[in-house]
Amino acid sequence: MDSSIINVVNLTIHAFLVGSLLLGLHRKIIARIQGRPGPPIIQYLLHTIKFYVKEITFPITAGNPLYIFVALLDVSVWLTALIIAIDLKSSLLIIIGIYVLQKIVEHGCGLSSGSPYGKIGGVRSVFSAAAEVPLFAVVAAIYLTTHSVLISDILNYQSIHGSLLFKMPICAFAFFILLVSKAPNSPFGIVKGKDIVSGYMTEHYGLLASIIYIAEAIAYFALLWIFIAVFIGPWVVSHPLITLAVMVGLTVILAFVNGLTPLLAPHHSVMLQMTIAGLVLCDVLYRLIMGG
Amino acid sequence: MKKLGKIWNYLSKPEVVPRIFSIFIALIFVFGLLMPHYLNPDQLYPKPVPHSQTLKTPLAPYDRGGVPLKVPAKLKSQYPQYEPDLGMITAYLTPVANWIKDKTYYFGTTIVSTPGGILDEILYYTRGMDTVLESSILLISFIIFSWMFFNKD
Amino acid sequence: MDILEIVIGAVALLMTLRIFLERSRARKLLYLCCLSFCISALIALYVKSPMGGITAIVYFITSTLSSNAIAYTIEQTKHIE
Amino acid sequence: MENIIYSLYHPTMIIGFSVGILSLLAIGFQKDDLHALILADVVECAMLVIIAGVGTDLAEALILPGLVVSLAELLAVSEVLITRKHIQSKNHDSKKFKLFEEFKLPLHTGELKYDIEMEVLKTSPKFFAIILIVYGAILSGFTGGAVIATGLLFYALSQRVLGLNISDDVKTLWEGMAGLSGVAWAFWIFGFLGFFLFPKYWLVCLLMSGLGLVIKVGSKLGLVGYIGEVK
Amino acid sequence: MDLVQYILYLGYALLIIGTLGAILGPKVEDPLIRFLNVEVPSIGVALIFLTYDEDLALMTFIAVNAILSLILIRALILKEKYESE
Amino acid sequence: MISSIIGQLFGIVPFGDIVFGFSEFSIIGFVVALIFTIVVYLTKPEKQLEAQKFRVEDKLEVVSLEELKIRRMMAIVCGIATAGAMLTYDLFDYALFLTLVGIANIGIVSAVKKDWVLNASYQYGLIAMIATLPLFGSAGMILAKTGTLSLFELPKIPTSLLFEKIIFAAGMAGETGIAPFYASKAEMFRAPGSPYILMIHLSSLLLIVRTVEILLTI
Amino acid sequence: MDLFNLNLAIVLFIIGNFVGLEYSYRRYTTPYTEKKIDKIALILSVVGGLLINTPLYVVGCFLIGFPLGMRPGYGRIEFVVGGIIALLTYLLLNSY
Amino acid sequence: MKNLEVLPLISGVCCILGGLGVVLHTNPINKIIMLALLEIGMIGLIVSSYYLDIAIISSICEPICTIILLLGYMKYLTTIKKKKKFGRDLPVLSK
Repeated sequence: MDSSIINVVNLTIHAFLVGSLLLGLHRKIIARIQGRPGPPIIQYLLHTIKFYVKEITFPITAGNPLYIFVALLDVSVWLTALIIAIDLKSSLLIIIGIYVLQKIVEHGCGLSSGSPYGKIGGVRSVFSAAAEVPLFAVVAAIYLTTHSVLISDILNYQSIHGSLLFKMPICAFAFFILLVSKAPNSPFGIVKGKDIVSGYMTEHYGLLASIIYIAEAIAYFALLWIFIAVFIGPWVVSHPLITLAVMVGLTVILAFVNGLTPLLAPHHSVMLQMTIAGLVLCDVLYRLIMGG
Repeated sequence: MKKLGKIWNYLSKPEVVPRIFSIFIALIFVFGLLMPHYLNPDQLYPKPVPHSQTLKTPLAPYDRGGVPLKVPAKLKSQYPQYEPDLGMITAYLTPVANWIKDKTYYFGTTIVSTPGGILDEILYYTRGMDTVLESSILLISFIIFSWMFFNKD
Repeated sequence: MDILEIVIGAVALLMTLRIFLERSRARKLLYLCCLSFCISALIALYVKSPMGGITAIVYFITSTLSSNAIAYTIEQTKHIE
Repeated sequence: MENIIYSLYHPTMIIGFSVGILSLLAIGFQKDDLHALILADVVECAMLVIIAGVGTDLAEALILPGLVVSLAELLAVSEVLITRKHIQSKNHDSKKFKLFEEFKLPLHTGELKYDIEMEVLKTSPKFFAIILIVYGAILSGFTGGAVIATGLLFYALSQRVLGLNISDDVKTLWEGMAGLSGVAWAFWIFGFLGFFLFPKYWLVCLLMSGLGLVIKVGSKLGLVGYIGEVK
Repeated sequence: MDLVQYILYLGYALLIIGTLGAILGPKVEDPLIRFLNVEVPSIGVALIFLTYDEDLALMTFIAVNAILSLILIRALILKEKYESE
Repeated sequence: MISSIIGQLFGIVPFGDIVFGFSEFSIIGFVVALIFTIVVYLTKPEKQLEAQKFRVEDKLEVVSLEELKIRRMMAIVCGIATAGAMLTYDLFDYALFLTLVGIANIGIVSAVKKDWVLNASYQYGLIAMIATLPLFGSAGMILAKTGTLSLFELPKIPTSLLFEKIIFAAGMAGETGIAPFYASKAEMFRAPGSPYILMIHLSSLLLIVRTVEILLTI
Repeated sequence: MDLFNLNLAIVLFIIGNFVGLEYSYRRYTTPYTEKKIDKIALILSVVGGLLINTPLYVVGCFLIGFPLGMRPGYGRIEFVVGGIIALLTYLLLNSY
Repeated sequence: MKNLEVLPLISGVCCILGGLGVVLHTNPINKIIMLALLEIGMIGLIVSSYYLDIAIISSICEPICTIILLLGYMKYLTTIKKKKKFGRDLPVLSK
């Protein structure tokens, strides 16, 4: 894929639309699991548009300009991720860095508003960052197997040796947990649990909210793409239609996982994720010792 | 499962964390006891045999050769290509140091510690960034200390 | 190794043992003083140079100071304990 | 002659590790905050031993930052502990302490037997402080800074314990030196950069950085003792 | 056994004795006593510096050690003081 | 070898033996840290509306001016240190950057005069003190084993550094507070003054990523 | 099929959804229905299912989006029929 | 032990006995005396390596350290005593 500007714009629009639709589908499936008809699958898109035309309000307690900056940062962060991952097929480490920035955005969003709910959401995002970032030990395992962390090299490796999903199931599982925690209504979604209204973005309204929504749609797309590219293989990402189909499938699985599990308590969520990260670390150690 | 949850909750108290952390580190360090440790003979900035320079040179134990301001001392540094004046600082002695050097054999450390000498070479020239950081760490901690002291109430 | 050093060394050794074994605090201090005299003599003898003398003098002065401080504290805290 | 450090590296590591393990385990089974802080000091010792075992000049250059870091962290963390205890204590007496006045003994309340001051504190501090400051100035670098700071702190401590005010001359001198500290910091940075920007004038840079660091470290650490006197 | 190894083994001995003393010694529940025990390993570290000819580090360590003990003692006294209030 | 992890290396700035490098990865980290530092400098802290015990009305908690000044300064130091840590290609220098960040983090929260915040800050400081042992210790051991500290030279030396790497990672885990050692740090985040606290989070997360990169490289 | 065309199809699909939503809200007032099939939606869905495998797939996407986007409780059976037809057509076209 | 002189020998004995003494004694003043013994040993060892400047510095720092410890001990003792006195008073009041 050549990286002309038109292509990048195209990709961005694609990511936004597909991400929104998948999130809508996710919501619909969870509703069906719970026995409700559920909103139409364009509901997420409608939300975004609705917020986009509403006026912005600033809480009197907010700390500006951080309050605005985080929302803008969110979207720029995931756009960068999209370009680096899909267009340039660059390093996975940079992707981790970007994921980390997303956590900071959540935190800043929550704390800068001065609202108690937002604050709790922000603090919980710190908890979850402590747990989710170690899951990236996956990258170490991948590096030990493929001797590179560039996505293009990983794709090449897979086209020769076959998909990584079967070679490193534990790592794939850990990355899948990462996807689960990023999807809405997830058992690890302590950041946006319903007990704290809508978590870190409680106080963000109007245009800012819509920007965050856009960013989340792109984020969902990008993470799914990375999972598919890294673990399933190059033949899936070679054609956008197949990618789309696999993404729909993954969304269905994620929706079932999220619809059927309860929300964990904050510390339990952290420690459960840490346990999985510990498993991955054991896997990494095993590979290190076996590999020399 | 309930027990596991209790353990997880216990781990999340701030008072417990340093203790858990130190036990964790201790457990890792146990492997260090079992491992063979060896020193690579190919080191940067090597030292002569300990106590071998005593009473032989006034700069003991920091005599690394070189003539002050003329011939640089021979050092093995990481990137000699980035350091045009490597060894000159080691060979430099201040007038005070020169004066002491002529008098006695026993004040090597003092002589070397006045500007010039191997440690100044490393601390200011080849690894100067370390010293910037260490002094800023000291500065920061001092600021914290004095602020908290003044604003106790 | 000349006879002077051996004699002073024997005294120093004796003092060290007595410091370690003595129960009374005041006597301990006494022996400590004695030991530091011995050590400063040994320093002067060991380093055969005027610098050794200077070091011995400095050491002598400072050890006296610390003994003084310890003596003061012993006297002050005697009745509290 | 075969260098002895190669054969001694393994035992040194073993000792360093065992000291580390023992002290870490002790922290692990320790419930009290202050005890943990004191034991953390032993942990720093283990760190120094492990670095020192390398036995090259580079290792020595790494020990100095290690020492500074342990000192700095202890300084900050102990003050955090003290402030926390102060907040926890029930009656906040609004009277502000000067630093080291907590060492002042209650000589007239009858808890101590005699109401006389320690004799040594009257005679020695000035002498010690002068020697240490002059010697530290000769040494320069971080070592000199630490030596100067020891002298200054001891002087401040003795004055405070005796309940004396530090004389105006010293204070004025000190104020000037504290002001100089910032300049010294700038000197040090310029000296450091000068090595790479103007390699021709390395001698000037060397003197600049050495003297800058000694003034900076000495005044900063020594300033601890004079806090409250100098604005 | 020459002087180097002699000093080194003394340093080892002091480190081990001091560490054990700081952890298990008699009456270490008192913070002052524990703190005094901690001085022993630091002297051991000084001896190890002496062995490896790291003299500037040794000098710095001796100077810094005095400051360290000042800081720790201060923390100890003030903690006791605020707790008694 | 090295370019398969950090991407392309654009250039280096040598300060003697310590070399600062600009790769794809480090430039992104550096720029992000700087941008955040600027934003933090510009932002005024938020006010918090807190419910009170046994009272009806809420209390507006405001960060006072002098507290704001010291905390802002600490946050800026923290940001600059993080930015520097992204660039450095020397192991010991990196460890020192980590400690600087750690101590600046203590400074950011220690200005808050609340018991539980100070408690968390104290525990974190204790962890930071303990963590200097594995950090500097592993740096020293790597120096002993390979004879170099430069991250450009280390990958060329075919020695197994597994144990040292594990110790280094453990030290980093303590200094930056990842799970399961996150609790004392997370408690600090409840203090008011969001922009400064944000800096703590940013620095620790960026440093984690950088550490992963370093550990994969050497 | 490149990304741009796919994007076009998705945009039309979304517009179809939107039109369907608008249409169903204007047409029906009750929130939920059982065993009642909207004829227009059914026809559009079947046409869309057929068209989606032809070069006019863009229009197909639009049409098949119509029943899917209808308000909650409507248009399920229509969409399923359209989808099955689309799948069958696809299999038929690709079977030889 | 062939080529050891008297000074390092005595210093070594001082170090070992001082270290053991610091650990084994329970009274702080005894401990401080033993610490002085230990530091004497250290200074002796430094001198026997012929680093006289360090010996001078450490012999200057030794009384400083000792005085700090002593002052701290006295203050600590008085604080503890005061606390104990109050502690003894309280039950009397509550009767």
